[in-house]
Amino acid sequence: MTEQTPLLGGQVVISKPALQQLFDALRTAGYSLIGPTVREDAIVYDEIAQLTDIPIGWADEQAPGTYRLRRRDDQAHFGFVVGPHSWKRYLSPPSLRLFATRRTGDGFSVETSNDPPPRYAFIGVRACDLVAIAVQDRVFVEGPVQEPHYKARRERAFVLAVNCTEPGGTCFCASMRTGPRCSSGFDLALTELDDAFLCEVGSALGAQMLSAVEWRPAGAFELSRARQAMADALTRMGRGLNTHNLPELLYDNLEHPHWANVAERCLSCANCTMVCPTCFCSDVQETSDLVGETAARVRVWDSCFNREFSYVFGGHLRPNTRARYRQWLTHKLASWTDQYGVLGCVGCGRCITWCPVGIDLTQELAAIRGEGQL
Amino acid sequence: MNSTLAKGHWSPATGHPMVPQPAVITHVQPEAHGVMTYTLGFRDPAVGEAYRFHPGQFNMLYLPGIGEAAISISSDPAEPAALRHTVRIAGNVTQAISRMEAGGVIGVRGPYGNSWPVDRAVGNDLIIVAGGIGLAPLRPVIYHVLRHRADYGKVTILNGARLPADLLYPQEYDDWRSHDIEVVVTVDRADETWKGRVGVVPILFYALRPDPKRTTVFTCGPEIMMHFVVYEALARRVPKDRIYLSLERNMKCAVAFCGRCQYGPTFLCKDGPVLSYDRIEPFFTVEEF
Amino acid sequence: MEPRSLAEVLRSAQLFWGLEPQHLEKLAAIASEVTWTEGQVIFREGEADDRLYLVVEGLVALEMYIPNRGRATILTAGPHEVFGWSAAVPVVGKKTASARSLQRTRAIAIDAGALCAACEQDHHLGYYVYRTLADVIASRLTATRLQLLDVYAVGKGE
Amino acid sequence: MADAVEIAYFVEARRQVLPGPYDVTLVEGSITTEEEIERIKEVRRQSGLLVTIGACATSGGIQALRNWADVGEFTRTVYASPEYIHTLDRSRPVSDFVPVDFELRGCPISKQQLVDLVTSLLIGRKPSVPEHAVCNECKRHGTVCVMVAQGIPCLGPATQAGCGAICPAYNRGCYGCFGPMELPNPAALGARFIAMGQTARDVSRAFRSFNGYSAAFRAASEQFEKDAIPR
Repeated sequence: MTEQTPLLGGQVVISKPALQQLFDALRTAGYSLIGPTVREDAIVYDEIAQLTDIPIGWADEQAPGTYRLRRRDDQAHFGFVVGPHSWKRYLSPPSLRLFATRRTGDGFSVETSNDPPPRYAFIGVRACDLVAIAVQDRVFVEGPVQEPHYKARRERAFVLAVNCTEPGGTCFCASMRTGPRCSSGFDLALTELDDAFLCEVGSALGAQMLSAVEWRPAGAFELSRARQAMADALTRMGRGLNTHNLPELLYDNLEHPHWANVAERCLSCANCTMVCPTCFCSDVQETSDLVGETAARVRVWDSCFNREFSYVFGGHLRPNTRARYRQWLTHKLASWTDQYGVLGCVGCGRCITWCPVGIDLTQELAAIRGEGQL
Repeated sequence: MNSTLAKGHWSPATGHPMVPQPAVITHVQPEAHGVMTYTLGFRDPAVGEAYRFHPGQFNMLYLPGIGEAAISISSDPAEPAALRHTVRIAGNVTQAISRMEAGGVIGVRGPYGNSWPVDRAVGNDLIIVAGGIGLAPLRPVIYHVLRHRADYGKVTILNGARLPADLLYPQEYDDWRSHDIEVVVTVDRADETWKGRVGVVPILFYALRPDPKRTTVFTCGPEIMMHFVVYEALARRVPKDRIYLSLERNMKCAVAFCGRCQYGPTFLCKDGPVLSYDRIEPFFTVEEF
Repeated sequence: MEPRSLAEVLRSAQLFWGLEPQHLEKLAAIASEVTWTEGQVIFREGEADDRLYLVVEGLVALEMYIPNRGRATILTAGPHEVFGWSAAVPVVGKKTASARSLQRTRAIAIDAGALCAACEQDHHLGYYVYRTLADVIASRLTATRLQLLDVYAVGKGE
Repeated sequence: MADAVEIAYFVEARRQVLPGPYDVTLVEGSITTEEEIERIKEVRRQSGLLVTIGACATSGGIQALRNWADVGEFTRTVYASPEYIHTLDRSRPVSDFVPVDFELRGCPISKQQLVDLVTSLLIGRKPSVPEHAVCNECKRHGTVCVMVAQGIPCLGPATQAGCGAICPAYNRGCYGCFGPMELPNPAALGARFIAMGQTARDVSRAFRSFNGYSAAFRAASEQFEKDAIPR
């Protein structure tokens, strides 16, 4: 163990096996570790215990509508990008009971949960996803009303970020200016080098956790190698998205014929919205026992691609895929900026990879812009 | 964005953003076929004490086992203790509410949304245009005007309904008229006993010669009706930022988390339901938006 | 009410307020004032079309009689509104609806034949009058469409 | 549930039969004979609410496969005395003959949906039966998409949710047991299957299973069948 605590903003080097010491320290501090692991032919986020649970020596190959795992010829610990899951699964779960009611003699009583919220340590958060979390922060905690469940999870979370040195085939964070380098929003951020990690300290909590880990100050050599790796990554993005005047472009093209073109291919299946790390829309459903003695309200993930989402008295506002895809893309890339001051897209590429028919928003947008295929 | 709108009145009086407070129905007033007004009193006196609302705001009404619905407040903002909602049977929740009687308990959370900018309209002539149940969220404005009549110039209420029996609050029109308010009423379909006007609400504008420099229009009703109210107002040169509409979309959360009530850049539960026409013009006639 | 010339009354009616004085005088010359008590039949469907009316005060119902169903009010015309316009658009040549006063009503009646002749003679006046009538007819059409939509009908439910 | 609901007619579970009319009737099975047409009309007359449950009742079922074949040939092949077999040439859903108030899809139906339906009817709320794609359920569960990650053809993106998305959780593509979702696009999904290496005939057969006779799947299966014939 080292004597001193690394400085906030400082860079240190830790050996690859020493990452286990950080995992142990986090577990000792009461965190559940959530990180990448191989399951169902993909790299998902799940509860992990050991360093060996993460996909060491695995890579993912991504293209519109396809995702394949392959073995790497090295033992890279984070030699892959983002998979079908995002951290919203843990911060804003797919299904959450908001409260329950019980019938009483004079009406009903309301019961809210007193369980302490989970304390998560997120392992391997990429730059795009750090921005995505910041985007959801604007939705759930930085608005006039705070969402208590999200807020509690978020405040208690520890974030171990990882800089992307090998962007994937559907990545376009560089054009969204959200990556590949992690700039803020983490406690610790790793850059994977051949034989060690360069670790940047992003918070006092991060520094404190490092005190249980063997580290040494970073030398000029490691810093320059990490810089070079990031610079290389920038040039290897799978695709790009032209963000110039996006809101105006979309607001001016609400009747563009290309929306009908997308609608011929789009399945309206909601996959893009479910894998998107910023999409936050939800439904609230009522459940009860057979006679209504007890009831509960449950919030579940929902999507603007589902008809019920646009229900108004007497009908549905967006009866077809043309209207739904337009709503989704216009929200992501135009009205989001009016609502939250930032774009709703972070360039993670999930919606491209996980669309069963491989619809690529960067290409659809280029078509709207009149630029044809990028 | 236009900043002249009344800001959303956040921090709902009922506390937790998603959890309702039980309230007791103290009175049920049948209004028209399938429409009733419920007077509610919070069971927790502290909640009742703290509860305030502005004209045009709404509450989420909850029935355990059934669900929740957004319902406008239709009573006098100066008397928050007599909280009234005029409910039209349109779905699950309103159907279940219609089966309730005095003494029944309903969950309430709110108030949510922004309000009709009655302060910005001080010194103006007011044209209040309502269709059907749309008069309910405008009635708090009328009560406000009755209490502050000297603050406003000429006040005209144009009110329409499908049938004479569907007209809301007819017993109050004489009181409104006694405060120097012109109340013009029309119906779409009349029987032989009806001696009043027949025709849709926007045609009531034909007789109006508003002074564009000092006129504010508030309208609430079926969306297609509001389209033509806007066109009539614009034809009379009422400025776009002085034509206010109350829009309706489905709401599940009322606190801008569920995403359902988006109308372009706005969340109707937070930035609305009252929006000035200049803010929504680009989207107003886009189909399936 | 203080007595006003027909031209003044015509001018104060929204319909002709932009008209030049000499044209207003021409209209006044072929116009006359009429009043009806409550419930009076003004004209019946199928009658020859000879006058159109501008309501000054009161309310007039335009009705159609549907065999087996009885009388139905299609629309009402109040102050500043025109009815009986079909007289100036002499395709049908007969009134297409019946008109009945719902209250004591005062109106200005304009002789349709004379109006057509005046417009023939003075195309400037003719353009103004027919543009105004086109406005009236267009508004009626829009209002009728909205009425057809039955905008207050309750939908299918939640 | 037993206290709140009186079962009046369910010969498999209870021998006693109570006379109609009934508040709610749940109907299983498709309509395949003349007698059944008359019977379902009588059931409709006796029932306040008529709910069809299962793929057979809602879309004609797997036996609707015969709708694309010669029934006479089947009966001659299968039965020793085909002259005693009286059957319609097509198997059709109940809604082709009488108005249906509500449908519970699936082969089999979801127990949870059935309980929710009965609860909703008792309490007076709208049953919370989703009409969106199975993909919503996979994603909520965290199931990795078998189509994207493994190249397995899956009808999930065109199929109505409600089953719990069981098959993809076991590395199988969805078979479409719950029938078409509210706004299916089987043409685009089938085109993707072909791009993944399937033949048009495979795609036609994929849509032609438990709900093959539902309008959307039927049109798709017939179109891909046509595409399979070399021109």
